[in-house]
Amino acid sequence: MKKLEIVIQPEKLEDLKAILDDNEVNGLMISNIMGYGNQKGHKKVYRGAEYNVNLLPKVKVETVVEESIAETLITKIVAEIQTGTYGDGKIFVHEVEDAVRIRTGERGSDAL
Amino acid sequence: MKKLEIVIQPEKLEDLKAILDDNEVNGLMISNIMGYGNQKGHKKVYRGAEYNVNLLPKVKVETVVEESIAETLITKIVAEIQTGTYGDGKIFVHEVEDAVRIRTGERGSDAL
Amino acid sequence: MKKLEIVIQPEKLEDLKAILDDNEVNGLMISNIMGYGNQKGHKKVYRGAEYNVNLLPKVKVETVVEESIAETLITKIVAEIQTGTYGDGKIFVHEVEDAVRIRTGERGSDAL
Amino acid sequence: MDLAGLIESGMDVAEASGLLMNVMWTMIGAILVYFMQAGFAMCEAGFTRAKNTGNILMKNMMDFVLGSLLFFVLGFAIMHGKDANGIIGTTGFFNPTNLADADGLFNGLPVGVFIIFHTVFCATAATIVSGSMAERTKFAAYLAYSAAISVVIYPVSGHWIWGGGWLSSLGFHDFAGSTAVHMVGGICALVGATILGPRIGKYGKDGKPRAIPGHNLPIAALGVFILWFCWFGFNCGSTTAATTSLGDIAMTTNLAAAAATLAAMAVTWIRYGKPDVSMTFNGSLAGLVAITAGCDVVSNWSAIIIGLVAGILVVFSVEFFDKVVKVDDPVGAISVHGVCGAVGTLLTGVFAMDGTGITFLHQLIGVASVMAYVAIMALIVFTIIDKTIGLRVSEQEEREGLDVHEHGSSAYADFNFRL
Amino acid sequence: MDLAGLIESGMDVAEASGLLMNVMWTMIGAILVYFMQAGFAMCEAGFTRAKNTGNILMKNMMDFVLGSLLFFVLGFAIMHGKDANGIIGTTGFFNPTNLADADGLFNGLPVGVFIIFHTVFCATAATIVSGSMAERTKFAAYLAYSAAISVVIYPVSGHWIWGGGWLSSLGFHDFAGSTAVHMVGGICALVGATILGPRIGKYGKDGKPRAIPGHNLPIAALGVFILWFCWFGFNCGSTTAATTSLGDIAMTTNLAAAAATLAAMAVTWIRYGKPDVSMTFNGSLAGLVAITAGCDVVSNWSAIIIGLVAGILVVFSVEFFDKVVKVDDPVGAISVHGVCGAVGTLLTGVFAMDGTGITFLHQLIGVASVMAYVAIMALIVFTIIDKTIGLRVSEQEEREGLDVHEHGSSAYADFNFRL
Amino acid sequence: MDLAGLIESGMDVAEASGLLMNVMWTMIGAILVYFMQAGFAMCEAGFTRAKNTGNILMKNMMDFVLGSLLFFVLGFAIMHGKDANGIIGTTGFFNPTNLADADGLFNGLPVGVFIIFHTVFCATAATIVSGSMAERTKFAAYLAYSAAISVVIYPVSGHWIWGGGWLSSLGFHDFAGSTAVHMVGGICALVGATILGPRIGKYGKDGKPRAIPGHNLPIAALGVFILWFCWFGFNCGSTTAATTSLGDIAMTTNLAAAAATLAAMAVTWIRYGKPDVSMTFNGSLAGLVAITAGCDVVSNWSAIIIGLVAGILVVFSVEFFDKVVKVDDPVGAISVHGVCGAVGTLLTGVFAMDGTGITFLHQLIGVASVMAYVAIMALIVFTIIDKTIGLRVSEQEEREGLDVHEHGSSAYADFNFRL
Ligand SMILES: Nc1ncnc2c1ncn2[C@@H]1O[C@H](COP(=O)(O)OP(=O)(O)O)[C@@H](O)[C@H]1O
Ligand SMILES: Nc1ncnc2c1ncn2[C@@H]1O[C@H](COP(=O)(O)OP(=O)(O)O)[C@@H](O)[C@H]1O
Ligand SMILES: Nc1ncnc2c1ncn2[C@@H]1O[C@H](COP(=O)(O)OP(=O)(O)O)[C@@H](O)[C@H]1O
Repeated sequence: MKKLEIVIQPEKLEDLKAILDDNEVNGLMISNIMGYGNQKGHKKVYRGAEYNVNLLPKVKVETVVEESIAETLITKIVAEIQTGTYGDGKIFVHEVEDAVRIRTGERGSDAL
Repeated sequence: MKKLEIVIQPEKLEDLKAILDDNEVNGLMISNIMGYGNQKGHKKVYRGAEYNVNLLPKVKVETVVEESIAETLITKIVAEIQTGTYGDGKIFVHEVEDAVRIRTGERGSDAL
Repeated sequence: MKKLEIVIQPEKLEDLKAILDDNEVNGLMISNIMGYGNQKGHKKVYRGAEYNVNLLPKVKVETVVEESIAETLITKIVAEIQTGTYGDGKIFVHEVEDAVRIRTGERGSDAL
Repeated sequence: MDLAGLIESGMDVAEASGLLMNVMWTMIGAILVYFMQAGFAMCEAGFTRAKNTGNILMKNMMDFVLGSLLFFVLGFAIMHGKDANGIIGTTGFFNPTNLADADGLFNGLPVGVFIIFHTVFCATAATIVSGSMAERTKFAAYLAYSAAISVVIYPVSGHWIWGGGWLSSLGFHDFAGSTAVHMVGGICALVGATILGPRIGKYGKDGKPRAIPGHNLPIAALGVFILWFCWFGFNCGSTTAATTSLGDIAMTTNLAAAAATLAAMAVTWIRYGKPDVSMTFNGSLAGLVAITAGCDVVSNWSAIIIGLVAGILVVFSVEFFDKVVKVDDPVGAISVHGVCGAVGTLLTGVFAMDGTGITFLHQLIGVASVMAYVAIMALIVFTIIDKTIGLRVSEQEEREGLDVHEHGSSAYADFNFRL
Repeated sequence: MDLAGLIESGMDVAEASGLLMNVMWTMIGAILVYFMQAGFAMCEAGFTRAKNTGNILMKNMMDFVLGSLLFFVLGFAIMHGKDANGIIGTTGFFNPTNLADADGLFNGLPVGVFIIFHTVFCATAATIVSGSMAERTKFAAYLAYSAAISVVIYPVSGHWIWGGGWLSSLGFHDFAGSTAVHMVGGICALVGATILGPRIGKYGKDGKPRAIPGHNLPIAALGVFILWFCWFGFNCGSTTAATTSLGDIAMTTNLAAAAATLAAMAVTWIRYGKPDVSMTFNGSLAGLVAITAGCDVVSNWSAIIIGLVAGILVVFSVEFFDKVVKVDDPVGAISVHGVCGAVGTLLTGVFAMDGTGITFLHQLIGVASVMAYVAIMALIVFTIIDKTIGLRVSEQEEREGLDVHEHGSSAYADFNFRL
Repeated sequence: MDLAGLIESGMDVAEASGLLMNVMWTMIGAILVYFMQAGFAMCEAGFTRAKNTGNILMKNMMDFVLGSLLFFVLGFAIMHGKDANGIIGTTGFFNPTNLADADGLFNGLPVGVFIIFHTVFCATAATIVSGSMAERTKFAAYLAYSAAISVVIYPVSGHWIWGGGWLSSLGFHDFAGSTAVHMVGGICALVGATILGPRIGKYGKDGKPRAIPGHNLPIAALGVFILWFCWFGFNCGSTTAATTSLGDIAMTTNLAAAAATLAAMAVTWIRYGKPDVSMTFNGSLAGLVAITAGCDVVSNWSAIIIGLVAGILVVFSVEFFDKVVKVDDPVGAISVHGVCGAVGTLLTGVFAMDGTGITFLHQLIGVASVMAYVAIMALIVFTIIDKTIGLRVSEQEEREGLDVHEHGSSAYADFNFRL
C-alpha cells in the first residue's frame, strides 16, 4: 500500500476529488496547511508596517491506495492539476505497512 | 518504531485518549481534518441551492510507539472505538526511522 | 529522501524557518495541531467547573529533504530550538519513496 | 397628530405637550427594549458551542416573532383587557387597539404606543429561556414552548402585576419587571432545563460537572453591553412618561449593574484563583435584573448593595444549580433571571425609601405566587410538549450539532471547529 | 436655541414646544437610521465568505462616507432644492443650509436637522448595493458607483417622491421609502449584479446554482437585529414630528416584520425540509422593506398580510433570480429590497385605510416610473464604470480573496480558513 | 414628576416643558454615550490578537464598572463640587445627589440626570487607554490605573474645563470633550504604553516595527460603527438641552467623520499602494475626536476641513509613534484620541465662527495645560503601579496569551488559532 500526500492550491480540491473519484479511491484525509515553497507570497502593509506573507494557504490531501494504482494516479494528477505556475504543488509517496478498518477490524488491502 | 495514524469521529477522541493513556503512550499529535470515505454526508440547502456535504469533520491522531505495543493498541482501538456504523474510521501503520527529543537530544526509543 | 516531521512550540516557528532557510530547504508544510506529551497543561475553571487543558497548541512542520542533509538539520534544530523545558517538541524521521513536482512533472530529488 | 393638531382638536398646551413627551419617551423605551433581542441572541450564541450557533440565533429570532404576533392577537387582551376577579383580562382579543378610549388612548397613552411597549417586554420574557435549553432542544418543540409563554404564562402573571390584577391592588411593587419579566423567564428556564436533562458530556461518570466553554466571547460580551444599554430603556422607559426621575432611575440601574459586575469578578477571583470572564459578564446581568423591580424607589447606595448581593449570589447560584441540583443551564439564565429576579424583588421590600409604602411581605407574596403559578404552568406546558412533539433531539443530532441536523447549515462555513 | 430662547425670540409656547419635540424625534430617527450602516455591514459580511470580509466592510463604510459628503455638496440640492418642472431640484448646491428660511427652518424643521435626516436615508440606498455585488467587484469601481447613486440616481427619484416633484403632486404614497430608498437600491443591485456576472464557482457546468454559504451567521444575525431596531427610527422617524401615531407605525412595522419572518421560515421548512437560518433572517428584512411605504396608513392586520406576502415572496424571488435569471446576488438584496420594496409600495395601494386617498394606480405609476428611471441610470453608470475602471477583479484576485489583493490584509489574521 | 406634576407644583408650562425636554435629550445622550463602551470593546478586541481577547473585553467592562462606582463616590465631587480656586471641586463626596438645589436640580437639570451624563463621559476617557496597553498589561495593574484615572486624573482637568474651573473662566472651548475626554485618555495611553514597552515581537532585531494584525475585522468595524452612532449622542447630547441646533451639530460631526475616513483611506492608498482597512476605520474615529471640541461653533465646510486634517494626520501619527518614537500602540489610541483630540481643540480656535469669541491662544493654553497635568499625573500613577503591582505580565504569559494565564479561558474555545 502506498500513501500519496498531495499538496495543492485550495481551489483545485474539487478537481482533485474528481480525479480520485474516477479512479475509485475510497478515502481521503484533507487538511488545511500553510505551505512554503517556490511560490512567492504577498507583501502586505498593516497600519504602515510592512510584512511578508510567504506562507500561503494550501490543501493537503492524503490517500492510501493499492500500490498498483499509485502510478496511474500520479500521472493523472500531474496532467490535470498542472497549471504550470509556481505553487502548483507536490506529491510525496510513502510506503504504508498496514491499514485497519475500525468498523469491521479488516486489515490490509481489504481495509481500504 | 511505528507510527499509528488513527482517523476517528471527533466525539471519540476522549475514549481514544483513555485507551492510549492506559497503554502508556507518551505523545500524540491531534489534527482536525475533513474526511471522505464510505460514510455518506448530508445534503444541505442554503437559500434554495442544494449542496452535498460529503466531507465530514474527523479527528486524526498520530502517535509514534515502540513496535512491540503497536499491535496491542490496534486491537484495543478496534475493540473499543468500534460502533459498527460507517465512518468509524481507520488506522494506518507506518514505519518510523528515528525520533529525536528536542529538549534533550535523545534519539530512538528513548525519545518517545 | 527523508521526511522530517518536526513538532514545536508555536512561537518557535520563525526560528525554525530561519534554520531551514539557511540550509536551503525548499519547501515546508505547516499545520496547527494539538499536542499531548510530557508537558503539563493548564487547569482552567469555567463558571465554577474545573477542567484540564492537557492538549496544547503546537505547530507541526514537515519537510522532505535529501537524505544527505537530514542529519545536519536535526543537529541544528536540536541545538537552536532547545530551551530545555518540557514541551520543546520532537522530530520524527520517515523514509519517503518519491516526490513529484506537479508544475513540471519532475520526480525524485529534482522535485524537491 | 402632532402638537398643533392636538391643540386644534381641543387639548390645552400642557396636556398635549405632556402627552407627546410621554409618547416619545415610551417609544424610546420600547425601541431600546426591542434591541435586547440582539443582546440575548449574541449572549446566548457566544456562551454556547459553535456547532449550535445557527440554531440558537433562530430560536432568539423566532421567539420575538411568535411573541409579537401572539401577544397582539391574544396575550395583550389577557394581560390588559378588562379585569375579571383580579385574575385575568378578558377583552381585546384579536385586535387590542379596540381597547382604546374615544381619544385613542389606553392607560393615558395612545393605544399603539402602549401595545408596542408591552409587546417587547413580553418577548423579553420569552427569549430568556432559549439560553438554558440551548444545544439540545428540538426546534419545533421550542417554537411550541415559545408560543405558550407568550399566551398563557406571561400575560396572566403580567395581568396580576401590571394589568390591574390582584397583585397590583395588593401593593406589590415591581417597577420594570424583575419578577414580571425576568423571574417568569427564569422559572420557565429552570423547569425546561430540568425536564430536558443535561447536555451529553456535561456530567462525567463521577457525576461531576464538566466545563463546556462558550465559543465566542466577543459576541457574548457584546451581547452584555447591548443588554446593559437597552436596560436604560427597560428601566427608565418603564415610567412610560417624561419625568424628572429618569436620571435617578438610570443611576440606580447603572450602579447596581456596576456593583454586581465587580462583586462577581471578585468572587470568582477569590474562589477560582483567576477573574472569570464569562461569570463577570453574567454578574452584570445579575445586577441589572435585581435592580429592575426597585430602581425607582431605592437610593443610589441601596442600589449598590442590591448589586453586590446579586453579583455574589449569581456565582454561588450558578455553582449550586451546576453541582448540586445538576440542572444544566449553559448560559446561567436560571441564576441570572430567576434567582436574581426574585431576590431583587424581595430586596425592594427591604430597601424601598420611606413613604413608598412597599413592604417585604407584599413583595414576598408577589414573588411566591408568581413563582408557583409559573412553575406549575411551565411544568404542564413542557410536559405536554415532551409527550407530543418531544423536547429533545436525538443523541446523534446533539453530538454532531443542531445546525447541521435541524437547519442543514453551519454558522461558520469557512472555519474548522476544534476537537 | 432651547425652549426658553425660542419663547424669548417671540414664538409662543405651543409653537416652540412643538418645534423642539419635532427636532428631538427627527434626530432620534436620523441617529437610528445612521446605525443601519452597521446592520448592513454585519449582514453583508456575515452572509459572504471570510476571504472577502475586509473588502465588504470597507465598501459599507465608504458608501456612507461618500454619500454623506456628496449628498451635502450636491445631492440635497437636487433632491430638495427649488423644484423645476417636478423633475429636479435646482438650488442649494455646495451649501444646502442656505435653503433655510429666516428662522433657520426648512420644511418646518431647523435646516440642519432636515439635512442630516435625509443624508442617512440617502446613504441607506447606496449601501444596499454592496451586498449583491460582493466578492468580485473592484474597490475603485465600487467607489465610483457609490458616488453616482448618491448624486445622480437617488436624489432625482427622491425629488419626485419626497422633494416636491411630480410623484408627490400625483398622490403617490411612500411614507418612509419602500420605493424611494429600498427599491432604488434594489434595482441598482440588480443591474450591477447582472453586468458583473456571477462569482466563480456559483454555477456548475450544468448551469445549476451552487450554494456559497455565508461565513459568520452570528454577525449576520446581529446585522438583522440591528436593522430591525433601526427600522423603528426609519419608519417612526419619518413623521419627522412627535405625534400620537408613533406607536401605530411601530406596531405595523413590527407585525409585518414578524409575519414575514414566520412566513419565510415556514416556506423554507416546507420546501427544503428544514427551516433555513439565512433565509429566515432575510425574511425579516423583506417584511420591513415591504411595510415601509404604508406603515402609517394600513391597519395592524393588513400589516400582517403585507408581511406574510413579503416573507413568502422573498424565498421564491431569491430562488428565481438564482435559478432562472441566474443573477448571482450573494445576500439576496435584489429580492429583499427591490422586489419587496416594489410589492410593498403596491400593496399600500391595496390596503391603505379609507380616507387616505391612496390608489393602486398611483402606486403603480410611482413604482414603474422610478423603476424605469433607476434601471436606465444604473445601466448607464455601471456600463461607463465597466468600460473605464473595469467593474470586476481578476480571476486570481477573486479566487484568493479581495482582502489580500485589494487591501493587503486578512479579516481574521489568527484563524485558518477551511477548504 | 411628569409635566402635569411639575405644573401642579408651581412651574409654568414653558419652564416645565423645557425642563422635561432637556431631561429627555440629556438622557438620550447619556444612554448613547454608555453604548460607546461596546464600541471600544469591539474595536480593541478586533484590532488585537485572539489569544488576548477575553482579557481586553474584561478590561473594557471593568473600567466602566470602576469608573461608574468611583465617579459616583469621589470623582463627581472633585469635578463638579464647589470650586476651590478654579482648581478642584470640594463638595459632594460619597453622595453627589446632595449637591442638588431645593428643586432637585443641579446646573439646571435634575441631579440624577446630570450625574449619569457625566458618569458615562468619565468612563469613556478611562476606556481609551486599554487599547494602547493591550496584550501585555497585568489585569490587576490595569484595574489600579483605571481607578486612578476615574478619581484623580479625569475629574480634575474636567473640573477646569466643565466644572467651573479656571479654563472655563478663561474662555477655553471644548464643547463635548476633544480635550476633556479624548486627549486625556490619549495622553494616559501614551504614558502607559511607553512605560510598558512594546509587545514581544513588535520590533525586529533591526528595530523595525513588525505588523501584528488584528484578529477580527468585522467586530472591529462594528465597534467603529457603534462609536460613530454613539458620537451623535456624545456631541448632540452635550447641549444637555433640546435645542434647534442639534441638527447642525450632527451635521458637523458627520461631515468631519466622513472627510477623515476618506482622507485616511486616500493616504494609505497612496502610501502603501492599497487602501488599508484598519487604518481607514481609525480615520473615522480620528475625525470624530477632532470635531468634538468645536462641533457647535464651526461651519459644515470647516468641519470637512477639520476632518481632512485629522484623517491625514492620524496615518502619519500612527507611523510616527510606531517607527520613530517606537511606542507600541496596538489600536492607535494615542494618535486617534491624543493627537487628534489636541489638534481638533486647537483647530476650533481657527475655525470657530465669528461672534463665538473663541481664540486660538485660549485653546492652546487649555490643551497645553491639560496635557501637562495629565502627563505628569499619568507618569506618577503608572510608575507607582509598576513599582508595586508591576505593570507587565511575564514573557511566558504574553507569548501564550493573557486569556489562558490571567483568566484561565479562551475567547474562541471551538476554534484553533493560526501560527
Ligand atoms: N520539500 C518539500 N517538503 C515539504 N513540502 C514541500 C516541499 N516542497 C514543496 N512543498 C509544499 O508544496 C507546496 C507547493 O510547492 P511549490 O514550491 O510552490 O511548488 P512548485 O515548485 O511547483 O512551484 C509548498 O507550498 C509546500 O507546502
Ligand atoms: N484509503 C484511505 N486513505 C486515506 N484516508 C482514508 C481512507 N479510507 C478512509 N479514510 C479516512 O477515514 C475516515 C473514515 O472512513 P470510512 O470509510 O467512513 O470508514 P468505514 O469504512 O469504517 O465506514 C474517512 O472519512 C477518511 O478520512
Ligand atoms: N510519541 C509521540 N508520538 C507523537 N507525537 C508525540 C510523541 N511524543 C511527543 N509528541 C508530540 O511532541 C510534542 C512535544 O512533546 P513533549 O513530550 O511535550 O516534549 P518533551 O519530551 O521534550 O517535553 C507533544 O505535544 C506531542 O504533540
